[in-house]
Formats: sequence, structure tokens, C-alpha cells
Amino acid sequence: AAGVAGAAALGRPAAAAEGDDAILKPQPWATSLGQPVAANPYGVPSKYERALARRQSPGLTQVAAASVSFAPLQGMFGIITPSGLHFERHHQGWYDIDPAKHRFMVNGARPEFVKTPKVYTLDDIMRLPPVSRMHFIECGANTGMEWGNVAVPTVQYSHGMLSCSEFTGVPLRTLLEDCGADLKAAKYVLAEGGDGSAMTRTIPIELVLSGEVMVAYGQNGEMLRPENGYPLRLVVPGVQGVSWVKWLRRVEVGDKPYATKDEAVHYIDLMPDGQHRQYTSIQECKSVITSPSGGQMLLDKGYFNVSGLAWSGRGKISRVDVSFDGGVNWVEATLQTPILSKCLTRFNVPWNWDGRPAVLQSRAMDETGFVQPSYGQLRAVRGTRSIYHNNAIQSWKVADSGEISNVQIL
Amino acid sequence: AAGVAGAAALGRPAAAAEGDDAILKPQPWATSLGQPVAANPYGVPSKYERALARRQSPGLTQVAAASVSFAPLQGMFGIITPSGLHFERHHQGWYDIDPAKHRFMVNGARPEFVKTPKVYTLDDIMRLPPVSRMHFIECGANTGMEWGNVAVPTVQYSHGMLSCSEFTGVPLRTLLEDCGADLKAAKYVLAEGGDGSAMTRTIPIELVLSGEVMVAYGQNGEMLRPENGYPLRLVVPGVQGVSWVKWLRRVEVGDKPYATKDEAVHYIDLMPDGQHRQYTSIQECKSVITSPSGGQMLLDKGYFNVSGLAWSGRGKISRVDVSFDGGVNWVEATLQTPILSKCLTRFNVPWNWDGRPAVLQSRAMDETGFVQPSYGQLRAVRGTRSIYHNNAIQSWKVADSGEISNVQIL
Amino acid sequence: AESFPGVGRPATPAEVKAWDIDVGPDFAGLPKGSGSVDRGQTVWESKCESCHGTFAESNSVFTPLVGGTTAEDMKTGHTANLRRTDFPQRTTFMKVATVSTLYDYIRRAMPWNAPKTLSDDDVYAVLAYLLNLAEIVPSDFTLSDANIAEVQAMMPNRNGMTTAHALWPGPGFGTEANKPDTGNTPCMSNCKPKAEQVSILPDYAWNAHGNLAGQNRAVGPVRGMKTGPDEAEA
Amino acid sequence: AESFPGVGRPATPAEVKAWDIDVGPDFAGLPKGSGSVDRGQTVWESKCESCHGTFAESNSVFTPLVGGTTAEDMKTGHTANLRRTDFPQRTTFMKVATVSTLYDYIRRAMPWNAPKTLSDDDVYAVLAYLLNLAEIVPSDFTLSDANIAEVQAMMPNRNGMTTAHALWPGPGFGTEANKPDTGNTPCMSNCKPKAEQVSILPDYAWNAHGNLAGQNRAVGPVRGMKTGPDEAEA
Ligand code: HEC
Ligand code: HEC
Ligand SMILES: [Ca+2]
Ligand SMILES: [Ca+2]
Ligand SMILES: [Ca+2]
Ligand SMILES: [Ca+2]
Ligand SMILES: [Ca+2]
Ligand SMILES: [Ca+2]
Ligand SMILES: [Co+2]
Ligand SMILES: [Co+2]
Repeated sequence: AAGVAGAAALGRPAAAAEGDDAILKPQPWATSLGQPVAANPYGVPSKYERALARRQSPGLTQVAAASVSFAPLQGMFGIITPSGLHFERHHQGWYDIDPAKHRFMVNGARPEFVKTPKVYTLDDIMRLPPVSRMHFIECGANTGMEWGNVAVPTVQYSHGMLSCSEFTGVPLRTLLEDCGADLKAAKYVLAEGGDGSAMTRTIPIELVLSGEVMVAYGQNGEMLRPENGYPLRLVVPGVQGVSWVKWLRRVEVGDKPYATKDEAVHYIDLMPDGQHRQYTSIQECKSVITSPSGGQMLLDKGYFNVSGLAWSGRGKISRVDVSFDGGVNWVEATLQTPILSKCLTRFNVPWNWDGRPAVLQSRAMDETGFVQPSYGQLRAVRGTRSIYHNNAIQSWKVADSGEISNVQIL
Repeated sequence: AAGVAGAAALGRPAAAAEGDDAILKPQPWATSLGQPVAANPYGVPSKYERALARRQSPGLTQVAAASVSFAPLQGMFGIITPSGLHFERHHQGWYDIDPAKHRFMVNGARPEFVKTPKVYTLDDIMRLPPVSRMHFIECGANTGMEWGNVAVPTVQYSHGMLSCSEFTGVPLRTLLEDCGADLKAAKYVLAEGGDGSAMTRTIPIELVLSGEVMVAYGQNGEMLRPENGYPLRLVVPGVQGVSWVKWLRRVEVGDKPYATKDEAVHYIDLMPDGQHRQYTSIQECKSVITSPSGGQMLLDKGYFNVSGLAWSGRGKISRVDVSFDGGVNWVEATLQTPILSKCLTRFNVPWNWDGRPAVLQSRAMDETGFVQPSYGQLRAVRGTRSIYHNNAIQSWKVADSGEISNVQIL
Repeated sequence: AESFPGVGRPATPAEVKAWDIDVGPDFAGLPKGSGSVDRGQTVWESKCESCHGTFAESNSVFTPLVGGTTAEDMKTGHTANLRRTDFPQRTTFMKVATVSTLYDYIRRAMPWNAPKTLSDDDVYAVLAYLLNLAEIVPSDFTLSDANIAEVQAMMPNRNGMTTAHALWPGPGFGTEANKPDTGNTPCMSNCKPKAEQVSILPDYAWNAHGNLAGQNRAVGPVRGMKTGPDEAEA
Repeated sequence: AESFPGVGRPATPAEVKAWDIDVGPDFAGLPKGSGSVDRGQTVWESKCESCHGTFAESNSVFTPLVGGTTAEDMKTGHTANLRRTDFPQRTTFMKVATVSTLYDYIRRAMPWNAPKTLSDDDVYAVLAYLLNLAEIVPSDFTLSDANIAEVQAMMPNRNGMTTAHALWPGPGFGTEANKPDTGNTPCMSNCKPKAEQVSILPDYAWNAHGNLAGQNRAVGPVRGMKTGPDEAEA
């Protein structure tokens, strides 16, 4: 790894006695005319922000159209993920579907399950009573590379299959009722995508009946991005991303689970006894410190804010604790508001770095009382080959050089 | 104006007896391989969404670098404004400032007001304890063209100087305390921009002391956009946008208001008696229906969702009522959660359009009990030449053709 | 207050001087110096008139700076034309109550395309020239830090501002009102005899904002109406 | 339920047929038809082997489809190698419990670059070929809707799945557990004798993700460490 940069890297040039040229000398932005409004009818980030981009993890997959790009959590703030940085997971590539040609169908696995199978256009869906809610989406395989040992250097790669948006759409329940679905007989529904993979997943009827599952078209105030399922995707709060079927074209009401490829060959969790857990869906309570984090370096001793994200597929975050000594002692972090169900919660905690080695951890608790497990606790039950649903406490080791690396602590 | 389009425009081609070709024929997105992940390391909207863009109102200003671009509220969802569609207001153009060269200074109008005037780099500011909060920002001149009469066709131009983001930054109070500011002697602070206009505004000390005013660098999870003040802007919740000084370079602690150009020549409200109200800052409770709205047309009778936004510079929205007959009778709308202080609140209400003329209005109430006034009530006190702070009830007239136009009702 | 070791550093006096350029209504911050109307005319003609017009009368980039005030206004401190609803425009001098505002603003922001390039004396001079155009000072006047308070006493709309309103949070101003001056009642039915429509969109305004069909999504509950010309293709 | 006049329309039978292509573990939705291993080999060689390899053994785009199962597994319905921690990979046939899954998936999604282009009989055929490669059916086998249930009874990992876990909301599965199987206690001090570090980032992995300095902002509380090669300039 690298050595710590000198004082120059502080962004604080040793000011001459007089002062800092950035203040004493006229800067172009203060002494000239800037660019007009609507120079960008649709705006983009500063050119100085290009480091914050979605990236693949080299070697994770062989083909980029059945792969993942990770969100750069190491440089993000608050809870909203800008849609341009939303993580991607495609199985057969992404499409920019013409919304005028997109259709959504509801049918029954057996005729008696749905009185009138129906077809909806976007015109139809967008006329129905909508809801807007903020939710996290996490891939079931997030942190999957780290089940057995440390594998990746930064939080982008260890936890970056995680995003959070305000979604707008129609409760799936409303649509099923509109078709006369038999919601007593229904035990599961199948959601199917309009993409090449025609991605299919069995969806818990409990979440449909609760009104939480939505057929969404809106994401952070605008339409879904093509990479995220434009023009329609399923939103299944608290459940792993693969169930949030993108480019959604059909929902079928049934009474048996479907054992589709991505719930019979992948997104199944291998236990130490050789059995696979099937239909594992809920993303249990988890958290991670995003700043400072792996691959970063502290340039100075002194005051720092330690910031991170916590979330639970079972409801609201109730508390987050942070340790600076690898989990021996803990302090309670401040939670940012709003604290919403099945949504990211941002936490912050102050830290005075004295220049000595430290190990930073965060441990989240949700409203059910569940406390995020350590690697020791998780592996004791589930071993190391589960791939999915790794919600262990993450550790970042701060060296005396200020360099931060990914380590695992039991 | 235009005639109503025929059935073809419904996006529902008269299906052949067999069914719709969009379903019966294979579509390219279902039968081919899509694009890889990270094709766009920073993603952009679908090409089918180009209609939703920031736009100037022709004739409003003569020079585009001292002008406004309006957010396309007519096609937006929920409460979060995607940063690419955030409205713009610049006085001397916008800049993409190199954050490594940006400085933030705190000083006192008199030496005794600030013990140690200080300079902060971005490195410094971003180490301090941050807060993330969602707030609306509305230009004081929003709806200003409509004080006297109807002037513009759509909600983009009538109300589009309005946006809402999750901001992250450091409470200004924290920074003032860090410099040893005398917060008892302080009565006002001056905020100053680093742009050509070096925009300056007097900021209420009450909001600074409350912790609400923040020196922000984050907007919706990433850094501020250049058009919105990258790398630092002031966030002054509840207060008109001009006070949210962009490209913020300095805050001065003082005990007198500063009567800067944009609080002595503009952003002053002309009353019928020829006096101007100065230092008008709070954006009072207001709402508007965004869909359906002016310049749109309903293609069909039947069920519609009426959706809009409500906000108040004095706190939370407590209720929104909607009228379909120009304010004679009202029904209560459903408020989306979360309902946050000094933040947009989305409301929805169902409507069965019977094909007859209607006038749609929304009327918001905030937690102080203030109810949004009608044009009659507003003009009775403030006349028609105020330019700023027009929070009257907006009316959209639906003709029997389905076409919707902007009208004013007393 | 919490302490934040390692964060920030004291500003040097030169740094504060470089950036603390504000000038308040009490002339706090006003630099020493002076400038004559004559010298101001030279500055104006080389650096200002291209945008604002020879007599600051131009409407092409902005409302005119001068005009609309009278000798009588200079006595009362109220621009009488602000009471007229038929007066065509509100110039800068009709509105501005504080001469400090102009000194401060010209120094920080003008010329628009080269802000902060005038010397302090040039700011005095060009402001003297504007005050002369506005018929507040004679053509042989020299404005300076010593006599600017006397000019303030002649500003035509110096008494034209009020802070008696509820749009400032808290008791910042001595004279203010803190109760909202408008409002409504949350009546739910039969709230008035009828909906009285007082204004509709003028015909020409329908097409003045381009083709509204192209400003709305092509799917969804509604379409945009076909109106003015399409936007140029991107 | 509310009613929404004017919204949506009934689906035609042809439309439902066109899109309702799912095949469940109980073979609901399975089309009539058949295909031999021989015919499957033809389909495989022309449409599949370029990606998956002649014997579905290729690692180049994906984990191999076949391998790792035994005749013994076909008796127990448990892939024994899944219990070994030293077994190098988990092929599709080692994991999949339900043969319906393969029929359904190949029909909807393969070939990867031309999904939904196989006839139902071709799907039977190519699946028969894969079952033969996996040594589940003989080389003269013809798979059909009539005998697919018999194949199901031979799937090597057919008993390899459990729903006894708390990660499905509500009582969807008869056999499940509803209590989380892991967890922690919110201890605040002296929670353990020491922090036991069991894994660190291997040296080669530091540089495997490019130059981390370029993946972090150039201002802020931290910098990215200088590691591997820079990304190509955009
Ligand atoms: C290139 C064009 C241009 C030049 C040159 C220029 N100005 Fe301006 N001026 C403007 C514009 C545009 C505005 C409005 C800026 C805004 O919207 O905040 C303005 C505003 C002003 C105002 C405030 C008017 C008001 O009512 O807000 C004053 C005073 C002024 N200019 C004086 C000057 C002086 C003095 C100079 C020369 C030293 C000058 N200007 C040169 C374009 C120009
Ligand atoms: C152009 C490359 C390509 C071709 C041709 C191709 N496949 Fe695939 N196949 C893939 C990829 C990539 C995946 C993984 C897709 C994903 O991630 O969901 C896959 C997945 C599969 C799977 C599921 C494996 C698992 O464990 O998830 C099966 C079964 C399969 N292919 C069979 C076939 C058959 C049969 C054909 C020919 C009819 C075929 N493939 C042609 C690339 C290809
Ligand atoms: Ca089916
Ligand atoms: Ca000052
Ligand atoms: Ca330091
Ligand atoms: Ca007040
Ligand atoms: Ca209809
Ligand atoms: Ca369960
Ligand atoms: Co996934
Ligand atoms: Co404004």
C-alpha cells in the first residue's frame, strides 16, 4: 500500500505570512461572468466529482451484461442515492424500453385466481392512486465476496450493491383488486420482467397484502432510470434487490412458489450441512461505516466525523453503536432523521483521532430488537459459503499512517 | 389552443380481436441482449424522458446569465427533485469552481463579534459534524409573473422555481461557535457568494441559532451541482432561495442588516401604498396541483389521480384540501409521508372526471394553523404589484374537451 | 461548544481585508476615497454604457437605473410614482433607499462581465455619475466617504421601506409585525356563492412558451397540448 | 375495492398465452412436447456451446452447468459435494432441485443473446441433452411432458433445499422457522477480552481494483490511497 501524503495533500498550502493566494488573488469565478441558466437543460455533476462513479469489481463476473456495478458509498451523503449512481445488477443487460410499447399484465396461475386478467398501459398505471415512499434496495449478494475472508479494498465493492430512493407507483394490491384477484386463495405472486432474462421471482403475498409492494414508475422525482427498470419495476421493501423485478411486464397470482432460476440456482444460501436455504428474501439489519473507510487515508490527527448507513428489511432502525477498538467498547451514534421503515438511516459520531491504530465498526439495531451480528456470530450459524445475506459487522482498520484497510474481526 | 386527440393518442391502440401487438409480437428488449453494467458510469434518464427539462420563460429576462430556469413540475413525482432538474437562478452566471481552491471565511462586522476569524477549506468543513435534512427551496419570485393576472400556461412556469432535496452540511452555528462568535451580540449574519455577483444576503440569526441554517456541500447524496453552488451553499430552511447563497465564501457576524442589492432593490415587495416591504424572507404556506395542470389535456373521462405539492416556510404541512368547482366545495387530500418541516409534501386525491368543465384548486394548511389564501384574500392586503411571495391558490380550468388552462379565481 | 482540533485556521488580516468588502447602510466598511461626476462619466462610458445605455436608461439587459424620481421625492424620501399603478417601470433609483447599497453592489459585481475590477475611487466616481444622472447631485459633484451621508439624506426613496411584516423570522426588526397579514379559512362546503373567474391566459401567451406537447411526457395520465413551435432538436 | 372507470382492459386469451410462459415445480404451465438427447445435441452445438462449452463445462462466461454430482446423489437427492468445503465450484446441477426450473429458464432466457427463440420442443431437446451430460438420463432418452416428473424424481439435489429460515416474511412455507437464526447483544463496554482479527486484505487485492486515489474525492476529510493503475481517462 501507499505512504501517507505530506502536508501539501491537506488541501491547505502552507499559507504565506500574508495569507492564502486562493483568498488574496482574484479567482476567475469571482471576477468574470459565468454560464447561463439552462446551459444544461438536464444537469450533471461537477467535473471535479468524476471519482464518484459506478464501477465493476474486476473478476467478479466474466460478462458485463450479467454483472454488477457498485455505488460509490465512500463519497456519498445522507440517505438518497442520486439515480446516476444507483447500483446496477442486470442478468441480460439493460434496455431503454419505449414506454408507449410497454404493457403490464395481471393473470392467474389458475383461472379462478383472477376474475378478469387485465392489460395496463403506462397511461393506465399512471392514472391510478399512487404512493411515494423512500426505501433502500440491497442486492442479496451484497458483501457476498466477504463471507469467507476479506476480498475487496473499499466500501464501494464491499457494500455498494445498496441504494435508496423515493419510489412512486401503484400498490400492487390495488392492481390485483382491480382485476378481481382472489386475495384469500393467493399465497404467492410471480413477478416477471420484460427484459431478455424475463427475470422471474416469487413474491411474498404478505407484503402485497400489506400494501407495501408497489408497481413503481417514479424514482427520486422522475421516471425510473433505464438501468433500474424504466418504465416499470416492482418495489418490494425490505426484500433483496433481485425480487424488485425490473422492466416489469407481468404479475401472476398463484398458490405455489415458482422455483425460478434466480430462486432455485442462485440467491439460495448454502449452509454448513450442505442444504441450501431457498426463498431467502428479507435483508436483515445491517450497517456500515462509509467514511472513513477502506482504501482511504486520514491526512491528519484530530477531529473527524465518522459517518455510515444502517438499514433493516424488518422495519426502522432504532439504534446504531460505533466502536473504535474492534468491538470491545461502543458509543451510541446520532441517527439522522427521517428514520423510515425499510429505508437507509444515516448515522454520525464524532471521533478525535490520536494518531494510533484503531478498528472502526458499526452495529445496528432495528425496531424488532434484532442486533446486527459479528462475523463470529454469523459464521457460527451459517458458515462461510452462503454467498447471500452477509450482514456481519464490518471492520475498518486505521493504521498509524492514517491508511485504512478492510479487516475481519470475530 | 388545440383540439383533443383521438383515441389513437390514448396509447391504447384499438387492439385487434387477437390482442395487442406489443404483447403478441416479440419485442427487441425481450429477445436480445441489452447493454452492460456501467455503460454509463454516471447514469442519465431514458431518451424518452427528454420532455422533462429545465426551461427559461421567454421574455422574463433579457440575459440568460441573470435569469431563471424552471423545474418541470408537471411531470415530477414524490418530493425529491432530481438534481438535474433543480431550478436555476443565477445573477452572474454559474461556475464549476475547483473545490481545492475554494475557501470559506468567518469574520465579524466588528472585531468583538468574532474572537478568531477563521478560514476553512473543504477538507475542514467536511470533517465537522454534519446534518442531513430534506428541505424545499423556493425563489421569492416564484409565481411572481401572476400577481396581477394569468401570464404563463403551465405549472413549470407558474411554480417551477421550486425544488426539494436532501441537503448535507454543517450547521452554521457550529462554525460560528468554532470561531468564538458572540452569539448574544450577533443579530444578523451576512452570507456572501464566491461568484461574480458575490451575492450577499442578510440572514436571520434566529434560524442560525436554531441550528437550521447549514453550510451545505451535499445535495441528494452527492455534492451540490455547480448550478446550485458547488462546492458550498447556504441552506436557510423556509426562507426564499436568494438567501441560500451559492458558491458561499464568507459569513460575517453583525448586528445590523446589510441592505444589499438583492434586499434593497430586488426581493422587496411593493405594497399598494407605495411602500416596499424589506427583508421579506419566509415563504408562507402554499400549494399547487401539478397533475393534471395547465397546458395538459385529459384524454378520456373516468378515473384520475389529482396530485400536487404543498409546503410552508413555517413548518410542517398539516392538511391539504382540493376543490373541483373553483373553491365552492372541498375534499381533503391524502398526504404522503414523510411530512417534514420546511419540506415539500406530496398530496393525492382521487377524481372521476365526468367530461364536464371543472376548476381544480388546492389549499394547504400548515402546523401554525395558517391557511393558504385565495387571490382575492391576497390582493385585498398586498395589491397586485408585489412581485415576490405570491402564495395564492392556483386554479386550473378543465374544459369539456379535456384541455386544461391557467385561470384565476377570487 | 465542542472543539474540533485540527480543523480550520485563523484568517490573516490581509485575507479578511481581501474579502470583507461589504458596505452597510451605516457606511461600516466604506473605504476612504472619492470620485467626481466627470471622472465617473469616463468610467461609465468605457465600462458601463454598453449595457446600461449612455444615460443609464437602457432596457436592453435590465430595467433602467435612473428615472421616475422627482425633486419632491428627495424632500419626502418617498418615490411618489411607486403609488401609481399606471407608471410603466420601477427604476433602481425609484426603489433603492440606501446609497450604500449602490456603492457596495457596484464594487462587488460591476461591470457585470468583469466584477471587482474597479478601484474604490472609480466606484465613487461612477456612483457620483449615476447620482448626477438621477438628478440628486450636481454635475460638479465629487462623492467621497466624507459626504456620502449627506447624499443618503437626499435619496428619493430613503423612507420607502418598511419591515412591518411577518416574513422575517423572529423579532429581528424593531418595527415589525409578527402576525401573517393574509390567510384563509378551511371551509369545506358552499364556501362562496360561485367561483368568480377574474383572469384567463391571453391567447398570445398560449404559444409564447413553445409547443407544450413537447414539454410533457408522451405517456401517462395526460398529454401536453399542441401549442407553439417545437423546441430545436437536441 | 375502489373502482377505476376507464383504466386498463381485459387481456385476451392470446395475450395471456403469449406471456404466461412460467413452468412451476408441479409442472403447471409446462407445454406439451418432447425432444431427444440427439436433437438436443444439435441445438446445443449450434446455439449454446459457444458460451457454455461442448460439455457445458465452460467457466468462461459462467460456472459450469454440469459436474460434481454422482449416481449416489441421485438416490439420496442430496449433492454430497455441497457438504465439502474443499470442492472447487458449485455447478448448476449440483444446486438445482427442480427440473422445471431449467425448462422454464431455458425457454425464457436462453440462448443469452437470443432469448425466447427456441421452440418448446427444442427446449425439451436441449434440456434432455444437459440431463444426459449430467448423467441423469441415458443418451437415447427423449424428454417430454409425459416423463419429466420421472426425471424430477432423479434430480441429484432434489432434497437439497430448505425453507426453514426466517428470511421469508410471514408463514408462506409450512416448514419454516420465523425466528432470526443470528443476532447479537447491544453490549457497550468490555464486551470481549480483545478484538480478534481473522482476515486482512491480501496484498494482491490492494491493486486489483485500480487506483483508489482516483475513486475518492480530491477534497474532504480523507483521500483515496494510491494503489493500482489509474482508470483510463474519460
Ligand atoms: C455586460 C453588461 C453590463 C455591464 C458592462 C455593466 N452592467 Fe450593471 N448590470 C448588468 C446586469 C445584467 C445587471 C443585473 C444583475 C442581476 O441580475 O443581479 C446589472 C445591474 C446593475 C446595477 C443594479 C441595478 C438593479 O436595479 O439591480 C447597477 C447599479 C449597475 N449594474 C451599475 C453598473 C455600473 C456602474 C457598471 C460599470 C462600472 C455596469 N453596471 C456595467 C449588466 C452590466
Ligand atoms: C452468448 C452466451 C450464451 C449462450 C449462447 C447461451 N448461454 Fe446459457 N448462459 C449464459 C450466461 C451469461 C448465463 C448467466 C445468466 C445470468 O446471470 O442470469 C447463462 C445461464 C444459463 C443457464 C443457467 C445456469 C445457472 O446456473 O444459472 C442455463 C441452464 C443455460 N444458460 C443454458 C443454455 C442453453 C441451453 C443455451 C442454448 C440454447 C445457452 N445457455 C446459450 C450465456 C450463454
Ligand atoms: Ca403461469
Ligand atoms: Ca464587513
Ligand atoms: Ca490540521
Ligand atoms: Ca417579524
Ligand atoms: Ca378509457
Ligand atoms: Ca418465515
Ligand atoms: Co442481486
Ligand atoms: Co430568487
